[in-house]
Amino acid sequence: MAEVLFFVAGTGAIAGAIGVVVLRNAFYAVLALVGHLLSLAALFLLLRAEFVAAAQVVVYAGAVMVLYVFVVAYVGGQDEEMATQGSGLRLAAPLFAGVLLVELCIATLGSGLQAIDGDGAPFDPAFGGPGQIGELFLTKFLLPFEIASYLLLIAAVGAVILARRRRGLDDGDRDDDGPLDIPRPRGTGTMAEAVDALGGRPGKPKGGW
Amino acid sequence: MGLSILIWLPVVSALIAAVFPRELTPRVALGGALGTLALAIGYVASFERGAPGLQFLTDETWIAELGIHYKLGLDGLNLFLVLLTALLFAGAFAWANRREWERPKLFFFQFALAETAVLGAFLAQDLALFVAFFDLMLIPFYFLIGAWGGPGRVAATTKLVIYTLVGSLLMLAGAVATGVIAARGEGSVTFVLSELQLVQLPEGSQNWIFLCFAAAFLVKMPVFPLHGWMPDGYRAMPLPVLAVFSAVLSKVAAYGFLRIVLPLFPEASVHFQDLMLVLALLSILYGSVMAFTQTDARLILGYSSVAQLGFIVLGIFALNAQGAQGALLQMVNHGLVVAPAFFIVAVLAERAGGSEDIRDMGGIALRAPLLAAMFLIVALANLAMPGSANFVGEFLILLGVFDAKLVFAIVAFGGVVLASVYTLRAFIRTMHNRTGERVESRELALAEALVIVPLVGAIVALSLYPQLPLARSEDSVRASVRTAAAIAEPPPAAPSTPGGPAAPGQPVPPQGAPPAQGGAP
Amino acid sequence: MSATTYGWLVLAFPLAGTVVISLLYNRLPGRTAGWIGTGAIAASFLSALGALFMLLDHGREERQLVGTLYDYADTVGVDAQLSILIDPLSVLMALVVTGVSALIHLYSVAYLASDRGYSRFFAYLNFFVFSMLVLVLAGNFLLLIVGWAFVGAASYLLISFWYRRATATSAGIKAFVINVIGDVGLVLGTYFIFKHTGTLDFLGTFEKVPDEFATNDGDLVAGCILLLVGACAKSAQVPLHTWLPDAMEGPTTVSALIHAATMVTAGVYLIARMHPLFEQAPVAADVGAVIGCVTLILAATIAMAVTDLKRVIAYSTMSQIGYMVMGVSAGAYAAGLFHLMTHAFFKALLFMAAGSLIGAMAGTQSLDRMGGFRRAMPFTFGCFVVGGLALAGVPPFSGFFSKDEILLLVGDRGGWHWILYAVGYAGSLLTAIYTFRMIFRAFLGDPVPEARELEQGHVHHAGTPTNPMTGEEEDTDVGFPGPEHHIAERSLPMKVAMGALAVGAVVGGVVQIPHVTEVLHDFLEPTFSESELYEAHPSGGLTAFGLALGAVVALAGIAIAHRVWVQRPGTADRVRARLSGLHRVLVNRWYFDEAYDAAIVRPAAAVGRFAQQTFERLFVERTLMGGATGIVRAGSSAVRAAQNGFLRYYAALLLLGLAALAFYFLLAAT
Amino acid sequence: MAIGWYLAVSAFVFCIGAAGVLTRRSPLVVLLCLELMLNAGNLALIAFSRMHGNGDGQIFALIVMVVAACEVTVGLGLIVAMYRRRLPIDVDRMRDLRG
Repeated sequence: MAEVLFFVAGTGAIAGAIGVVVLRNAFYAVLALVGHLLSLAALFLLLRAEFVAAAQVVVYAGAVMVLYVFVVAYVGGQDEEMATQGSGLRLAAPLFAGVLLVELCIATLGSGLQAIDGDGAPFDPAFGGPGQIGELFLTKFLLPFEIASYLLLIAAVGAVILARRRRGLDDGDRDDDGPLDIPRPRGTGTMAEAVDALGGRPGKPKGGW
Repeated sequence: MGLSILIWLPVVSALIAAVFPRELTPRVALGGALGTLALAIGYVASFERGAPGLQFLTDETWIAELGIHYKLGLDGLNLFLVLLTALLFAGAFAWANRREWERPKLFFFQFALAETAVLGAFLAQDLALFVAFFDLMLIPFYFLIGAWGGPGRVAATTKLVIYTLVGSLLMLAGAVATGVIAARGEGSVTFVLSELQLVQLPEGSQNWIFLCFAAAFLVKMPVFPLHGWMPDGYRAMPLPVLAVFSAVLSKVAAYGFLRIVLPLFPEASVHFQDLMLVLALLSILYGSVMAFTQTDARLILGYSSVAQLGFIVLGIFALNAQGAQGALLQMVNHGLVVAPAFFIVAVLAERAGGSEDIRDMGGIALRAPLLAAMFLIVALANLAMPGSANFVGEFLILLGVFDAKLVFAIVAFGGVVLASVYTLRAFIRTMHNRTGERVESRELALAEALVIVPLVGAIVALSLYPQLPLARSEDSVRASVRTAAAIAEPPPAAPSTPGGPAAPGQPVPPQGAPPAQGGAP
Repeated sequence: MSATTYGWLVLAFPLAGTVVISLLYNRLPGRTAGWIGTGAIAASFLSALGALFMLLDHGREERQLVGTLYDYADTVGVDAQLSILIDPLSVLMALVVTGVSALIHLYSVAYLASDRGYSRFFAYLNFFVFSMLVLVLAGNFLLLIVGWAFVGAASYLLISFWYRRATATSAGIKAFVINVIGDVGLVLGTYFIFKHTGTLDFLGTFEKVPDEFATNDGDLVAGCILLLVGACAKSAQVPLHTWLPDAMEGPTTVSALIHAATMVTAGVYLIARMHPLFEQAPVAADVGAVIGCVTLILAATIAMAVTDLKRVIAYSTMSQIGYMVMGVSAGAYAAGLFHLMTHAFFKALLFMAAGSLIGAMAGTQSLDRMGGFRRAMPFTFGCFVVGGLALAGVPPFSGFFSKDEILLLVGDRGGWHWILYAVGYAGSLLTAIYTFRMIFRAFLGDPVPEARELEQGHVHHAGTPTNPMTGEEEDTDVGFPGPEHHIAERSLPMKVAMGALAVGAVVGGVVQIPHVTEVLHDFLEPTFSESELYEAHPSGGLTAFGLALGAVVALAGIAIAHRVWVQRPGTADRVRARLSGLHRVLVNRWYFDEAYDAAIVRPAAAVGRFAQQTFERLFVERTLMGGATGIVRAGSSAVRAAQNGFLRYYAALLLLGLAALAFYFLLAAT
Repeated sequence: MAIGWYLAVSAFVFCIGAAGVLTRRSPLVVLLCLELMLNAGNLALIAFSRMHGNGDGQIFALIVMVVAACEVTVGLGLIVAMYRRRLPIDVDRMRDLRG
């Protein structure tokens, strides 16, 4: 049973992945990724990682992919041409990927790890459940957990700032003078400059003592 | 813990200052610098004279796998350099308060970061930590020059960064090599200086590592012929920045020789002694001659510093206690002299229609007797007039060189004579003779006097009682040069000669051990 | 109070005077600054007297007292303390310095009354006296060097006191630099001696010298010759003498105090103080004697030719110090110091009289423009004649006894010292001639307009003040001699000061008449107790012959001068025409300045220009800097090419790296 | 099923994702391909976690998911911002390093 499930889910995952890469329409690519993620969740279940599988489905395939869909819808899911520039790269890219794949396969097959051929450690019913995960997060991995939550918060704020419509941008009003605002010559990559096409005032201090 | 407060106080107070409205930022930042100064004075006051080894030790493991410690400590070598740093930064902050800066919060943050880095480099007792602070110094100065500098700042910054970065990278390589090679026998890597000193590196490795460190330090000072960045850099720097750059940063490099190079690579130091002495002599003579021909007041001081640092290198590589002791005293003296000298240059330029060219000055002493007196004291101290602490420093340096290599000492005296020529020339051309065309002679304003007069007071005080730093640094200096001195000049049968009680090749006890006393009564 | 306490007081008063005048410089009304300065020096003189009496209370063997304040630089084997040595030599020097200084201060109170830098002048002058006292009271080499350099700095400040004059500032820098050369000699000499003795303390050094050094030990001779370099620079001895004539740019009272009476005699003091070293190194002492001898004759010849009043006196100073240096180097310590003392009296007197004369000439110093002041300025004339007689060595004036005693003792050494003896008398003849040339040309003959004006009761004043050296118009703000001029006849303080010195110049000789009153010799004996040469006593016959010869030579010189400049006024021109080559050499001062210019100054400037224009630009800028930036630029352009902004290219490189890494691990695993 | 099989799937997915990053030009799809690669990593982590019977691997996977989520939000925010400013949505045409 497990074998059948594995092959179904594994094939689904690989197919989904291939779909993401080859489908020209971004919208379909997102959908292929959703399929891939669901298959992956099944694989997680087979590996007895129930909580991660649930998170995968709910957070990933659900929330994150919805975000993707929205953006695709906003930006417009036009078809893109495959790479035109760097045709050498077009050949090289699959080659590199193939080489890596071969290497990884050799590594897996030729591995000296005996356990890799087994089904894994003896089964513990609590393994992979929310209880175990929660305990680990609040004891052994408390610090990474906190840091990850801050990271999320920062990313959320950052995304809002990036995507917001900037007020007064055209007046050349840059809110600098923050303690860590690095002074830099014009044209070193502030968003304002990118948009303003370098038409702003010269932002240099006078020379002096 | 205590020394960490000293190090990080400037940058923390600058961050606090950034919270205040921009009108208040400079004042609050100045308060932080003054607080640091008070703290440093407190450490000097409570420093226990004659106690062996490091005091006020802070020792935390930083990166255990690499044996890197966050180890700070005060001893005779860095005690007065720390005080000097705190004093001059406080002076420079006060000077910076005199004018408006664009983006003041950022400016003072960078400035304070520079102070933190310099203090960290002086206090670090771990090779990796020293390298980290040494390189951290470059970052704020890069921004300070690049963003707030005068005309030609871009070229100046580029030159400065290229020169110092090359040196720093070499030093990094040298530091890593030191740790790795030293660990080969021991098994575990360590970068703590006192432990590294116990290990005798093979001479071949010592030699190339020595060159790496020397490159970094000589560029930073700068010493001829590695001074190429100096003229542009000095012209472009904002004045308060220049004052501390010239007065303090060069000392970090010179201090590095005493703290790291001599104890860790004694054989290489002896091996390259002649090379370093020749470089020092060339610096003295070349710097003096150049200072004599310049008309830009900043460059006169710049080249004069090249010459003075030549003396310091000369003293260090006399490889005996007298030379090193003199060099250490001279570091403090030169810092104390050059900072007010730059402030005075600023004052003069304000009175000469903004020009820093001594040809546009002249007769400024007319209605400014206080200014003239201050400049005179600074000038006389700069030319190491006997009676100034600078003279005591030079006396010891040249005495050390005289004992080690007679010929070098005699040639170096040429630099003493030349110093009087170029210093007096600068003094006369600015203060005396006929009044320049655009000169408007004005007395020192209160704000100017509040910065310059205390610094000059410090010069006078040190001149009256040079024993103050000398007594506190003697033991540490002896410990620093002991191994190298023993190799350079194997002691005669009676092991009571000053400076060299240890037999050649014998490992040196760590800094914590009481240094063997010489025969000084 | 003990003698050392008085010693510290001697130092404290001038220092306090300097500080007080400096701090209150713009709040002191009228002549207050001058009186404060004078008072401080007078108090210092009284303290020196106190030290003298306390010293005389001690037994002969205990007249060397050391007072220590604190450790100055006591580290790594160097034992420098802030200590003074009170012994007969230093007390004698302190008395001469403070005594003459007090009188010159008094004179200056009036003489500089109209100068705008009045307070500044007295602050400098007090500082100078302080420095000089540090020099003579110093108890170790380091403090000696400190005093040595301080007097150099004070001298610099006072020479360029009128700092708007370019001539004054360049003379100042010249004096300072030559003095620094002297300092360097002193420091190096100290090193040579310290290397063996291991102490900087005077008494400790002298104690160890006989044990540490063999006679004419190489290091000792080198050290002593380097000390002589210091002495030569400070005392304007050949070949480091060129700064002294230029130093006459300073106010006349400065010339009197520093460049005649006190500072320039420091070299003599140094040699006397270091006599245990020089006696252990007779070669160096001989060098000193020869230098002194060469200087005395060379300076005397130049003094014959120059026409600037102050410069004539300056060369005469050089010449007289030559006698002293010759004397103390040859072992005539008491005689040398005796001459130092009498010279201080009469030379200060001559300068003061010259100052009064220059005041009457409204700043002009050229002898060519002077004449006939005898009736207009009787007091000045009298003082000048007294000083001149003492300088020429006419009995019974003070210079007669002191100079002849030096020559006696030098001659008594025998051997090649007879050459010095003979040259000394030749110099003595020249001295008498040039001294009276000055007197006759300035005071006798037909009165010049300025003298006539003065006879009618009015001091001459020039319309626009000019620099007498260049004729350049003065910048009349500060830094030039004040608009009013002062002469001794009209000013009580000047009169008092000159009168006191004139008395000293007349009767100063009685303290040391050979075989009669040897007060000075006895007093100084404790300092020189170990010296073998000190007890030398020429026989009575030689003494009598020497004194008689000295008197005859001096009178002959005066007679010649009288014949040339009074009886037959054209003679000088005829001689000059006949010996035009020699005259040119003398007027150009044996071309010393030109030689230094060609040998040192110009090459140094050329090296500087080369360094700046060629070396710095080509080597440092192009090669080093250009090379470094070139390498960095090449490297950065390579790196920049990789940074093409083509995102997928970056990703491919990443992947390639990953593959390579995996490959490495695969290989490593097998 | 042996753990090795899971690892093989993981390797496949990773390499497919990598190839996608290299070939696709739309930043959106590049982000999707990055997700693929991250998920391949997650699969390997969980497989090893099962192999050792240790929950740490799962924690790692969860944290990777958090990071991936952050990356997505910021990445998508950037894409939206670019779109707003009418910049080309094409990684090949966004090569100007000077902004």
